[in-house]
Amino acid sequence: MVRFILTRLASAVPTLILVSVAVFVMMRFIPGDPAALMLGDLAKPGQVEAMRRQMGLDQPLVMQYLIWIGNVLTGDFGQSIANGQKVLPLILDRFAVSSVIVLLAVLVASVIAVPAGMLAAWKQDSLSDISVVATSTILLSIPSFWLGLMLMMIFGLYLGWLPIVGYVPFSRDFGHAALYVILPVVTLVLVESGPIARMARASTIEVSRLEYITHARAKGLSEGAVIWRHAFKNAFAPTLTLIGFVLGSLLSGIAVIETVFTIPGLGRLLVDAIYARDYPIVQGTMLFVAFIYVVVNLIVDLVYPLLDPRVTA
Amino acid sequence: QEQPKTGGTLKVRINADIRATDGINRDANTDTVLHQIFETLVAYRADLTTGPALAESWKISDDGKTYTFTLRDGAVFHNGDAVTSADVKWNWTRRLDPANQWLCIPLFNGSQGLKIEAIDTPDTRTVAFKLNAPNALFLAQLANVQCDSWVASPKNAGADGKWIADSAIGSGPFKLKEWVKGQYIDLQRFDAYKPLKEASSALAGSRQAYVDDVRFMVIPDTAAAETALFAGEIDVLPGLESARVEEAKSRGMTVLSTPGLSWTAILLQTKDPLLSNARIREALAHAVDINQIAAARTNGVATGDPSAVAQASSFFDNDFLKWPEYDPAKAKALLDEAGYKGEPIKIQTNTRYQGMYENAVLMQAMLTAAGFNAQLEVLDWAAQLDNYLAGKFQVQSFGYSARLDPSLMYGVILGDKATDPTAQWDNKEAFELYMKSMGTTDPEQRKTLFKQLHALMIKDVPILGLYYEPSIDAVSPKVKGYTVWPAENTRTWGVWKSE
Amino acid sequence: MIARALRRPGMKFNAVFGIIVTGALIVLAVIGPWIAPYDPLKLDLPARLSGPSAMHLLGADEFGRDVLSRLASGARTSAWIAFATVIFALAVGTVFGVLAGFLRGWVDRIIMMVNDAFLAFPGLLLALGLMAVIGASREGIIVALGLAYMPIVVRVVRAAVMSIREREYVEASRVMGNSEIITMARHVLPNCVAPIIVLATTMFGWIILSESALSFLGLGVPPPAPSWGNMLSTARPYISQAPHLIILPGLCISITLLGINMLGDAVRDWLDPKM
Amino acid sequence: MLSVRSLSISAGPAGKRIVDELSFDLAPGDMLALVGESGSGKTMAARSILGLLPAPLVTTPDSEIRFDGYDLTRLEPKTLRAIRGAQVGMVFQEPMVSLNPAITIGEQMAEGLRLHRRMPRAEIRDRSLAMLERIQIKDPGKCLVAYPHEFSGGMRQRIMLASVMLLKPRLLIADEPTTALDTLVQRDVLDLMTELTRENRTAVLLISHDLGMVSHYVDNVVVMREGKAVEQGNSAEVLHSPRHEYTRRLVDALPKRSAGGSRAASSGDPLIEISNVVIDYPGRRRLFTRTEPKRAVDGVGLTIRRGETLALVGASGSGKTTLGRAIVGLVKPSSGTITFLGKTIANGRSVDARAQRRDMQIVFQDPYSSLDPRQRIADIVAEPLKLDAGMDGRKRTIRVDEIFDEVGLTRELLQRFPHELSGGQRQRVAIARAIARRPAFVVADEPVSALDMTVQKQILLLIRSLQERYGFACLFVSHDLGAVEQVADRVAVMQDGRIVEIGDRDDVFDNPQHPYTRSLLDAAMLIDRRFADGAGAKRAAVQ
Ligand SMILES: Nc1ncnc2c1ncn2[C@@H]1O[C@H](COP(=O)(O)OP(=O)(O)OP(=O)(O)O)[C@@H](O)[C@H]1O
Ligand SMILES: Nc1ncnc2c1ncn2[C@@H]1O[C@H](COP(=O)(O)OP(=O)(O)OP(=O)(O)O)[C@@H](O)[C@H]1O
Ligand SMILES: [Mg+2]
Ligand SMILES: [Mg+2]
Repeated sequence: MVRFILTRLASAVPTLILVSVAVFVMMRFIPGDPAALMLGDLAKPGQVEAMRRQMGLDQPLVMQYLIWIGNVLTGDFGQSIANGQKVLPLILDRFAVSSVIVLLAVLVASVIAVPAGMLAAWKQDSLSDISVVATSTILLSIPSFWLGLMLMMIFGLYLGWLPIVGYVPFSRDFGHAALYVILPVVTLVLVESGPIARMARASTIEVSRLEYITHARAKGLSEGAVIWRHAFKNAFAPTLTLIGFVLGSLLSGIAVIETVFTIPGLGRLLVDAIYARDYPIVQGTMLFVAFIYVVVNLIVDLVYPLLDPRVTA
Repeated sequence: QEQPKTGGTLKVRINADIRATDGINRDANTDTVLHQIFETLVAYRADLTTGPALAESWKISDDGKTYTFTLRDGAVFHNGDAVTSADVKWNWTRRLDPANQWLCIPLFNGSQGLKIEAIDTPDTRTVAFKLNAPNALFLAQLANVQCDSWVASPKNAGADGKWIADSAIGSGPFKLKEWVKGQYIDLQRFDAYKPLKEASSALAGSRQAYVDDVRFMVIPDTAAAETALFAGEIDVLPGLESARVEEAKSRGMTVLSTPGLSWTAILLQTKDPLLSNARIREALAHAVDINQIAAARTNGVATGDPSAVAQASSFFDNDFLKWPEYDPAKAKALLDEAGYKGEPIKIQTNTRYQGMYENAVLMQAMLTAAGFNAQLEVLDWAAQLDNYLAGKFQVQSFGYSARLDPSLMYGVILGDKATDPTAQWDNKEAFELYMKSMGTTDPEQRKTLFKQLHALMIKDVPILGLYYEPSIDAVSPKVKGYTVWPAENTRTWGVWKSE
Repeated sequence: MIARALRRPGMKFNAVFGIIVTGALIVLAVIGPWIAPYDPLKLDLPARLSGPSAMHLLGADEFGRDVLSRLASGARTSAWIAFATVIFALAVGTVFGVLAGFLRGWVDRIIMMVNDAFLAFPGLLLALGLMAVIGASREGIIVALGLAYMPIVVRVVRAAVMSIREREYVEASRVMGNSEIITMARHVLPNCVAPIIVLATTMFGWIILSESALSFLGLGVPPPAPSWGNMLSTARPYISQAPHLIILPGLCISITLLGINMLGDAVRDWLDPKM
Repeated sequence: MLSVRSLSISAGPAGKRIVDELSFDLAPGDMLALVGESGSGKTMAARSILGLLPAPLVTTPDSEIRFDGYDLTRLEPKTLRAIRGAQVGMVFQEPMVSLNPAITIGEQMAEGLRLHRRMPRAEIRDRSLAMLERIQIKDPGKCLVAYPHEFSGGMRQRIMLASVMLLKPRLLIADEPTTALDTLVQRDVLDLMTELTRENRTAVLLISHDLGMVSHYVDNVVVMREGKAVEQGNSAEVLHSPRHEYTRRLVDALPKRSAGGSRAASSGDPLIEISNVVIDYPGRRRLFTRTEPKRAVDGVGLTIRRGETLALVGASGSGKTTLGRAIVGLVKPSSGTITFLGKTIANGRSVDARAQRRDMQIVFQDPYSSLDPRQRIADIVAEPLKLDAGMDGRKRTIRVDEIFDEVGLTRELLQRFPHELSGGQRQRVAIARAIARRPAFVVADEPVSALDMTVQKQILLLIRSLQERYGFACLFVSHDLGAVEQVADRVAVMQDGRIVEIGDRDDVFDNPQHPYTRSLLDAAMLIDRRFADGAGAKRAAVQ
């Protein structure tokens, strides 16, 4: 097991290196310069160069890369150009915020959507099936940021029930924190329920066509037992892969929702850092996101055999 | 008006987190927050003259080369230490050390004329600055908000002489309580603060604080910040878009505005093959109705101002509004004369700054109407800034941050394009007039110089000044005693909250 | 086969609705500029932020530009970007997917490694980077989104090729004496078409969504040219003053996506032999 | 005990009748078979007994299925569930998909006992272990915690049977319980089934299309065709002297030894010579390791002569297909040589190899998957001709028409796609493609095992007649000894990658030397020899 995890992580190393090189090169080729951004219209000739020198940006690219990646290997992701904060703690900090929201959203979405999808499949073509399919297709078609704006407009602005912007860490004040994450989480839950419900439905239909389901019925099991004991695990396995995919892509793609609700998460950090050309943060975040992607996939692969013993980890 | 009362928390929006507390790694948000915690010797009044802050009074020697300041009676740092002249000297020694990369070193080391030759500390409350030559702008530069030349306790630095990260022991009316990176900065009223007698005006005079706490909340998104203000989650929204004034008022917010100092301008690359033709530039000037743009952009709050002298400035009079009048027909005629054949003119802009973007859109519409083939090129702000620094543009929609003296604004746009691509106006004669305005202390004489500069500018049309961004803040109706001033920095002293 | 697929009640509705909406989008994209009442870039400052009226049927935006005309012109932008991106991602992705799946070995390993790196690489940065290098433009978005979606195509095509290359008709082609290239072109590729078509329909929807999200973050279609995403994004400050500026483009996106998703479902079921 | 009266099943209330007025009775301890070709409604009839029809299918109101006096078609779902599993057990057609892949064997076996017998855990475990022992699973303890995929098809089918028999049901419905298995395993499972049911006097309803099997094990038989029972009665009588024309056709379709003995046994020069061929499948690549390589063919030497048919038989997994594919160059031998007309067969993708391959063709097992679903039939058959530079489009068309006549297909099929043909037609197309360029050698890899019995017969006859006309040599790979007996000149028997016996057809069948060959023949239940040949002598002995 440990060996498997280690080999999997090792096999991700080339991918991570490729990502790191790509990010590094791309950031340097994008016009715009952190030193200039810092000085703005106050810059005079020479000052930008001096600033670049101070930031170590005057060295050859290859050197810069090697220094950076060397430091990363020793766990030092460097410091933000803009405000000198240490990159790794900053990323972890922001990641904590994003992951709370994403995990919560994906969890709630799965708890709602998987049973709904399975139920729809079991009662295929019934009214409840049609309504589940219609709802999930509609949800699938609504842009998350628009839905977020609409919810914000209704619950924050007109009804005034919920706070609109900002974030309070759960560790500080649980009740308060919960209020702040309701809208973003609800938005994500709604948006992500669509694909998950559809997937759960499709794979349940697939499974329910198989012989062992009939066999379970032939044993005299009740419908409930057939669904729960025989259909669930098998139908859930492919859905799990999708949930893993949603999780992985959300963690890197949450920037939009974080922008709508001004949540200081990882996505926002990345976007702001890109705009500020804060190289160490962009590079660190990208590497981190790629790593998370690898880890999420790994976790899915580790959980999968529990649901489907034919697949060995 | 009701009586000030103490207590409560004032929540102020900033659009990005501050960078540091050392005054060297800075930006506009950093300046705003740190000026609540620290004090400069002298500071700007609302009329842009300099008044007392940490120094309660000062004397200028007859030769105009020595400035002697007396520190405020009873000024103490947040750690309880008294503020001494030695502390002042320590701060200046630190700043003037080139290794520290202070933004404003060139203003004080002689590279732009002014040089501090020595700082003497005759007694604990007296500090004297010796200059190389008399200078009209010395006090203004000491007060310069962006320079952050405030006096901090030497205890902010560790044994190695380096600033301790996030340390902020100042002498201002608020002390730093907590900085949650990326989210907010909490300040707490400093109860041992002894305000000056002089009435509060902008950053100068009394800094009597009333609220218990101030929280600067980081809300990057403008729309979200407005929503937060309307929902009562913040109390002060500095820098309200003028287009949003009506909306804010209709929601019961108090909106305060005053003419500002940030000059919104359209940059013209005079070295561009097409735009090097003065006739074409003149045509451009005739094609653009700066008053209409100003009115549209600021909802009628500001009027057009083509000169480097702001309406808010004490040097301003109507002569500075002279400019080629809006006349599309004349623009067309000039274009024909110049042999313009529809060569494209690209206007660079960005969506990071709504104003620059909207000005570009309006410009494009007006230029098109006057027969130009104008196109928009929307860039990332960082990319546009790169182009600005390298002079790589034909036309760029731009905005200068607040300069509190006209000389400073002329200083930004004047220069030799060969050595300084950020210079917009390459004119020897103008440059000499500008140098003269720096060395002259008599206001009337300086005003005459500025008028001569503007007359030259009308002839050259090196840049298309539009208007000065008005300084507009929206505050919740509970907030009392809040004022705005031409430079946009928010002040949280003198403000209290009613129920 | 179509008739059979259409016989299921849900299916028929899907197909009809999907075809109508997608058809409307295409028609709008083609003739939009002619039927729009105004030039989408024409300013009308007095009408700023006004709601629906006789002059501006769906109101006007912050420059007084006609919202209806902008929506119509945005349809063209969105449709064109989605279309071009799908083609681009499919073209590039199919080539690599087929190569990886058919040749296997080290070619496969290298392609998949690069592909994984692409997958792990947030599309956001890619978009910004390319926009900056190519210049903020439709082409930039097409390339950026194309590259962001390409790895998915590579995966799907590779999986399809790998299952097809094990089929006996591919072996039959080899035994016949056909060269690998002919085998690939004549027997493998045509049989990947079904999964590719399904993917293409789905991707079309994703890309409209991604384009609007990018525009929303300010990384998309550069203004003043309207796209639904950047209309939404520039209207955000006016959310309470002129909610129609937010609601309308969002509705356009949602309805279009709904249509495309339903069409995608219909296509999938139509191509699914199990139906 | 079970009495079915005028059972009709239709697709929807007014839909097509899948089963039409079927009636039969079954007494305790008896065994009844439903036979008939694919699609005749056997499975649906069986499923309807337990009320397990798939969605649109329903039994018509006048149908009656009486079990112990209850009418199963009218029972409450709850009562019906009490009968399912406890009184009536069912074993399904496909062992590979009938066990839940996500649940351990022990769990699946215990499920029924727990539900219907409410036994304590320990007892359930004891009984399961005892049962696993009965069905000869090694290490039953380990088996209980294992998952289905860890077992072979035969073992899975035995486990299925065990888990059903564990509840000692009074009626067992077995729907083609052995079709997916090879003959040796098939017999194991059936023997086990008869043994288990006999002990409890369980009645058995067996569904099959394998007449050999039926005649061997079953007392009574119902012959079905298009949902109707066309003939029913004692199995020996029905099969030996079929009255209905359809039953006769079914019996006729059974493979029989071709008259005249093997041809060309002595004549003909060697066409293909195989010596010492070893084929390993590489293990699967992991990051740092590889799984063990698998040896599929282990030192085979063989000669195929011009114009003869050599049959390759053996149990599943013995390496038959691998060897056949190696000859046509689809698999590369790890060592040893294969020569074609004295020239070593070039491997790989060179032009040389391709040219050589044109003289050798292969007909695959599954007629559907060997035809490109996106090509029209005419193109499929013409494709090999395109490689012949001397053929223009017109000549190709002529040739395609010619082959079409030869394989007995009508020309109107030319413009169709493979899915628009029946299985038999598809296999004819595959054969047409293989012989289009008149190869000297054809590998036929189980060309009929996916087909219906009547169609099987036609295809076997076709291969035989084409071979006579064109004189190509054929390697006929099969595990169906009946088919082999019908077409082969010589027979080679493979076991675990080795050839254990090779000889003339009649020698091998009548006088097997190797014990493995003998057990294969024993298992094959060659019903055809008993009555298709009219060799009545042996008939009585078996029964
Ligand atoms: N779900 C269904 N809906 C409609 N028709 C069906 C369905 N399932 C089976 N049929 C039809 O019912 C008929 C009988 O099928 P059945 O499975 O009973 O045949 P069978 O005799 O068992 O064949 P085989 O030997 O191939 O298993 C076939 O024509 C089939 O097409
Ligand atoms: N591609 C492959 N990779 C690894 N092992 C394989 C592969 N194909 C076949 N084998 C193994 O090689 C052995 C021989 O397989 P082969 O297909 O030749 O058997 P066969 O005699 O044709 O069996 P059947 O009657 O089931 O078709 C089997 O044990 C099988 O598991
Ligand atoms: Mg059947
Ligand atoms: Mg085989």
